[in-house]
Amino acid sequence: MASKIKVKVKLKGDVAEVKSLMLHPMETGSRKDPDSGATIPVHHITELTFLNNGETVMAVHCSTAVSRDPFFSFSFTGAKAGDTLEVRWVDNKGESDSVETVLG
Amino acid sequence: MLRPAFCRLLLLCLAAILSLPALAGPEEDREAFRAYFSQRFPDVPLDEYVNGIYALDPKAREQWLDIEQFPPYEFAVEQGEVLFRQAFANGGGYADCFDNGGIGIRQHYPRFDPALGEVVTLELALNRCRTRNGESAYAWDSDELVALSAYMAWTSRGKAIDVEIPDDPNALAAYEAGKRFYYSKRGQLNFACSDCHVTSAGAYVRADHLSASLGHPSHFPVYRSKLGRLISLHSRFYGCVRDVRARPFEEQSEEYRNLEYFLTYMSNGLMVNGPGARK
Amino acid sequence: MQLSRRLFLQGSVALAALLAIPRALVAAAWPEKAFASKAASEAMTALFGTDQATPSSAISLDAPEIAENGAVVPISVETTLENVRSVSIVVEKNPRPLAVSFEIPPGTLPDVACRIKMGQTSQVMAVVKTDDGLFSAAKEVKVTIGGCGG
Amino acid sequence: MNAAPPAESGAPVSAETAAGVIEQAEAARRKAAELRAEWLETRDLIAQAQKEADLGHLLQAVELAERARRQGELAVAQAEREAEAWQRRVVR
Repeated sequence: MASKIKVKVKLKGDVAEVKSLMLHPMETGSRKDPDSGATIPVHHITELTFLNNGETVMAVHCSTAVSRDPFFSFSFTGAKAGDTLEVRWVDNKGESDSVETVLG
Repeated sequence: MLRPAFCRLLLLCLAAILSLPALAGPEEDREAFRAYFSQRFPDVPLDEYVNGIYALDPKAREQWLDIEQFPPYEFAVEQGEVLFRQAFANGGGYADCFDNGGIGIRQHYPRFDPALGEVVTLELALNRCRTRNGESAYAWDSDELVALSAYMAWTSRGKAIDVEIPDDPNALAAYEAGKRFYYSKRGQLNFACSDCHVTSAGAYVRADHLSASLGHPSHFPVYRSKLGRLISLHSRFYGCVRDVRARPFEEQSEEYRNLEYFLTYMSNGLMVNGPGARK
Repeated sequence: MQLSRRLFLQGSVALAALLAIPRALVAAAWPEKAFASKAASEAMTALFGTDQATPSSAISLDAPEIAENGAVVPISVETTLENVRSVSIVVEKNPRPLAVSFEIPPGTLPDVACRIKMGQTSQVMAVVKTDDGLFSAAKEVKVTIGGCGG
Repeated sequence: MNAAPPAESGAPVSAETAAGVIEQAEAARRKAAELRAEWLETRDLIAQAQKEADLGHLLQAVELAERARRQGELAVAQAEREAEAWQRRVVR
């Protein structure tokens, strides 16, 4: 698997409806491993950013209360076909992922 | 005057009694199964049963539809496609092991294999394809096997489930064994599958809303939000048997394969819509 | 070992921060204190400087009455309020009430959705920050414990 | 079933008695398993009983093994009943 982020964008005039889903365990730090009984350390996306042609159109700050394999949707204006939308996140361990998609 | 009429009636009754066991073949079972749910839930179209509890519970359905607008199983379908296309070390591939190159064929599984005299599920066929080609078999609950199954279901979406019971006494015996399993009470809680998913379909077990068995196998494998991953139909069987406090059978055991055979036959004519998303 | 690891982490975080700085807007840093708060009012104060938000019918908060699964509760917030800066979701009874916060730059519509975890039945509040102040809408979401499916 | 007697209360249970009850429990469990009708925790109860017996906690061992034996017997009875009873549930 390349990126673990998926994005779907619907253009309606100059409004882009963005839906994004990403694979991430979003561990709360209070869950125990069912086999070993050991506490699973906290591991969650902290910041998620959507940039259209390099400009931030959405920044999301997340706690561990965001569900596993997070989903977000929002809309922004001023979009047009051919724009490049980038999604990227960083988590509390400093890991990151990103993906780019061209609006069409 | 009365006498011949009475005799005729008696004969008719006798004929009816004698023909009853003969009548209850798989096709009659299936029709009765569909008719039962049609009567229980007259407002639910038969096609809707492939959506499980969401066919019966409008509030849960809304939340499910929200997840379905961007379902987490899409990653597994993608992974499954990549795995499906990867050639084995010997140059062979999954496509060589299935009809139509493995695309759009989910609806024919499980199949009865007359040569082997047993029910072959899609997962079993996938693993046998691997071992025949010199690859090691995947664990039944491995992400890889479930992803392959998810991809193959995905390519079969919208096809009508079409499980066959060939003219072979062993095939009928496998079907009957699955049927018997389905209707037998087991475990410390003394429940049969049918107690929850026929008799009590639509009712609550604590906070869980019970789904109808019609359509049950259509949407597997299923992404469980609770687990954050996809599970196979047999893993669900395992969970149900454990939940009635019986010692569960292993995935792909003869018991579960026969159960899948019966259960899927009951859903013949409904659409494949796997993979699915459940809580 | 410990020290060098920490230095490395600091370095990588700084680098990530540098790379992540958007051109049009310097997004607020991850509000650690607000996320660590154990009470809703504390989290609000940490995030906004006040825990007072005016209830507003211009905010529509969509959440299920009964969550099918407390681990995946779909929430969406939309508002006709103008000049919205952020939309935050606060779950009163969660151990850490502040769940998520959306920073809304000019040009982005105040219409967001996500899925969150809830430990128990609770009021869920959407807090909308605009140039004119703080506004809110709330709804109770029931969380039940399942038998076999849950 | 009555509450378990306190462990090591000094009641006269011999190691042989405990071993015998565990054996009976295991036989009942095996019979249920052959009928494909074993209950979820029967074998855990037997394992626990064995563990207690090994520690010399014979009363506890007997109590656990009795529960396991009862489960095994009930599972067998269930399977025998279901040999016919399942047909009454078939949707017709």
